[in-house]
Amino acid sequence: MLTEILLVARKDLRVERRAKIALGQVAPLALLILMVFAFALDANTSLLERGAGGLYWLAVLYGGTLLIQRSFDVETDDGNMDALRMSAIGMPSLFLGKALALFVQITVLQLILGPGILLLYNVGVVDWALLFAAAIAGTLAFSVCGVLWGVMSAGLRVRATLLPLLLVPVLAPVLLAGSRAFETALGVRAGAGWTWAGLMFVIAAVHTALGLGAFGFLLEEG
Amino acid sequence: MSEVATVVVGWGITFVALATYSTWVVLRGKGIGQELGIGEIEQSDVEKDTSATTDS
Amino acid sequence: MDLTPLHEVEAPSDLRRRVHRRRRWSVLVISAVLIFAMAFITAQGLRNATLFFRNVDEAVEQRSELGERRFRIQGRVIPSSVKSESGLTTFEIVHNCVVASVLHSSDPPELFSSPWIPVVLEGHWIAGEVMTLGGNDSHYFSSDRMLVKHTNEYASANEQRVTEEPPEGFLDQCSFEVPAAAS
Amino acid sequence: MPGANSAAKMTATPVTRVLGVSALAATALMAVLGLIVSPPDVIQGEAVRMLYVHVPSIWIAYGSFALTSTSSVLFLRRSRRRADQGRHYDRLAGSAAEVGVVFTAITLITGMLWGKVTWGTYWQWDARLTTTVLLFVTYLGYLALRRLPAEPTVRSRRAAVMALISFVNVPIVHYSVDWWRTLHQKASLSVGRRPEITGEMYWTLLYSTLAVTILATWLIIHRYRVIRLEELRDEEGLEALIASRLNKDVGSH
Repeated sequence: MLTEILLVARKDLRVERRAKIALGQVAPLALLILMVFAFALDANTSLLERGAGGLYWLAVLYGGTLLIQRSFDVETDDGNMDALRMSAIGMPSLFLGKALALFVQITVLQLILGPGILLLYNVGVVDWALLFAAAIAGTLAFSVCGVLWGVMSAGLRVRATLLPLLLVPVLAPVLLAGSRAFETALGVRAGAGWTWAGLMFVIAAVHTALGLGAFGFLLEEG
Repeated sequence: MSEVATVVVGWGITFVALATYSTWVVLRGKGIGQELGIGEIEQSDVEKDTSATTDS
Repeated sequence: MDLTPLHEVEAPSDLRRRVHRRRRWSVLVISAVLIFAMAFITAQGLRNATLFFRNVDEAVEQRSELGERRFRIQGRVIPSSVKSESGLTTFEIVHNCVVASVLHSSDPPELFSSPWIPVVLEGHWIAGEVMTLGGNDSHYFSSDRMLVKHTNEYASANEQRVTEEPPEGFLDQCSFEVPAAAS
Repeated sequence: MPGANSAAKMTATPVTRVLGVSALAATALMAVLGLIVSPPDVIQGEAVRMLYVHVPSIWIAYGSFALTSTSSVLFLRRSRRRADQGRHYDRLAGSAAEVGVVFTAITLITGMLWGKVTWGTYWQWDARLTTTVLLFVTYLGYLALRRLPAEPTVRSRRAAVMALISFVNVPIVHYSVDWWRTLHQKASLSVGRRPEITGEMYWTLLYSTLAVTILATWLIIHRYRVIRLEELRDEEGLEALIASRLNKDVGSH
């Protein structure tokens, strides 16, 4: 099973490396969004500093949605879905493999966004451990939810609008938890940052379980 | 808004929303039924239900 | 369109059984993880992390930590303490026998006039000597936003009169006495 | 219930006509009881009458969403065995979800009005209000998914899975007032706790719930039939299209 997961993940990442969508387009776009936030808030640094955590996760949400879309467009083009179904790879492995690939991509996105908020928004980190734990938990939740809801809208004609509609309500708690945890880690809010990070792990766990159970139904078309 | 006005508005919205939705459902059923040529058979039933809901 | 009659392409029964067994297993895993997650959420309690408001006793305890920061405070209004003057309302709120003095600077909602009503106030602590029912205090709460928090107790106005008495048992453990309202 | 394969079953039947009339009568009586007969509250005054539409609405919404999930499970089980089976469960899931969304909207609107007179604000981001609005948006997404142009089996299956996942939020909404500190008061009635509500109000609340349940049942049945009609129309439209194509082909040769 582990080899299958790695196989799927490696396949996705190889496609990504060749197309260079994540690094070449999504990451610059997300950085641009960080800049636009600064304009919108009139570069009022105290406001930016307080909102940095939330703005960071909003940028991740935006970039992540594009990556999720992309991850399934690759599958549904040219009947790849049928090919995948026919390969002997089990549904759970497929689910986890795609989630792993997304995890890597969103991590790369965050490695660019993270320094972005530190430099552009002038914030300092007081708790590195919490920052990383929150980032990892949030990315896990993002990628698992993303795969589960991405497949829901895969191959449909209106997926560009449907995916955000389905995904945003599910990711709203992750966004909330991520923002609060980051605010604690960046020292602008005293609070239970670790609890929030824990909540994101729980969301990721619940969706992993749901995904393992439901992925088969979603891919077995008719 | 006073308490009484709020209650009136709240109940009003509720009843109007439910009546509109019921009417929409019944009329849509009637419309498609006619389109398919099966509405005529049971037309009277549908009409009775329409009047029953729009009042509520 | 697929024109094959569907009942002819059913999976062989042994294959189907295997699929079913795998499914039952995954359902078990799902429910186990779900239960675990729910238990985790309730036990660890996001209640500390998602404080919509702090009760008076907690807000007093965390005074140094809170400093001048804005937060929400919750307590029941002591009826005899309410005084209104040129748009400013002063009163005292109490929770768990801890009293705080409040200076409120906007129009209170209508239900504020009900005795012992629980309210949620938005604002911050300000240093200043005040005299409250619970004794002298070094801070008062400056608020500009008031929400009335009504409880899930409903009683008919025909049977029950509005009383000035505190809710049953609410002040039993307290060291101070509450004077009757001036009215 | 091998469902609706004969056209005569599609529209109103004697049973639903009786149900429709009783829904009408029941809601009329509910208005009389809730607006006139039941007493004003000692603290809230007349505003307490919002209770009788606000609380039953969300209970009906919970119930409808529960029905959606149950029939989604049944649909998934059925359609797994044979792809063309279990369509009626899918229709039931769809109609219940739509009715649930209508009642969630009513809950939100009446809640906001009620909040304005008692709390002094239309909206606060406390746990109960936030989770409820998320519930509303999630099921709107579910309805959007059901409406998409796609192969019916694929669409129904995805919708069924989504219904199952979305239901996780219902207990969170309900218990949010116990798990978190909220501006919203605790649940009006819950199992194992003495209702803190006086008799007349209590009975009016229970009666309103009954009345709204009858109305919702009637709505779900009719919506179910309309969905069936929509499917019939789509099938017929497809056949007509094929027929016209065939004719054209014959003509051109």
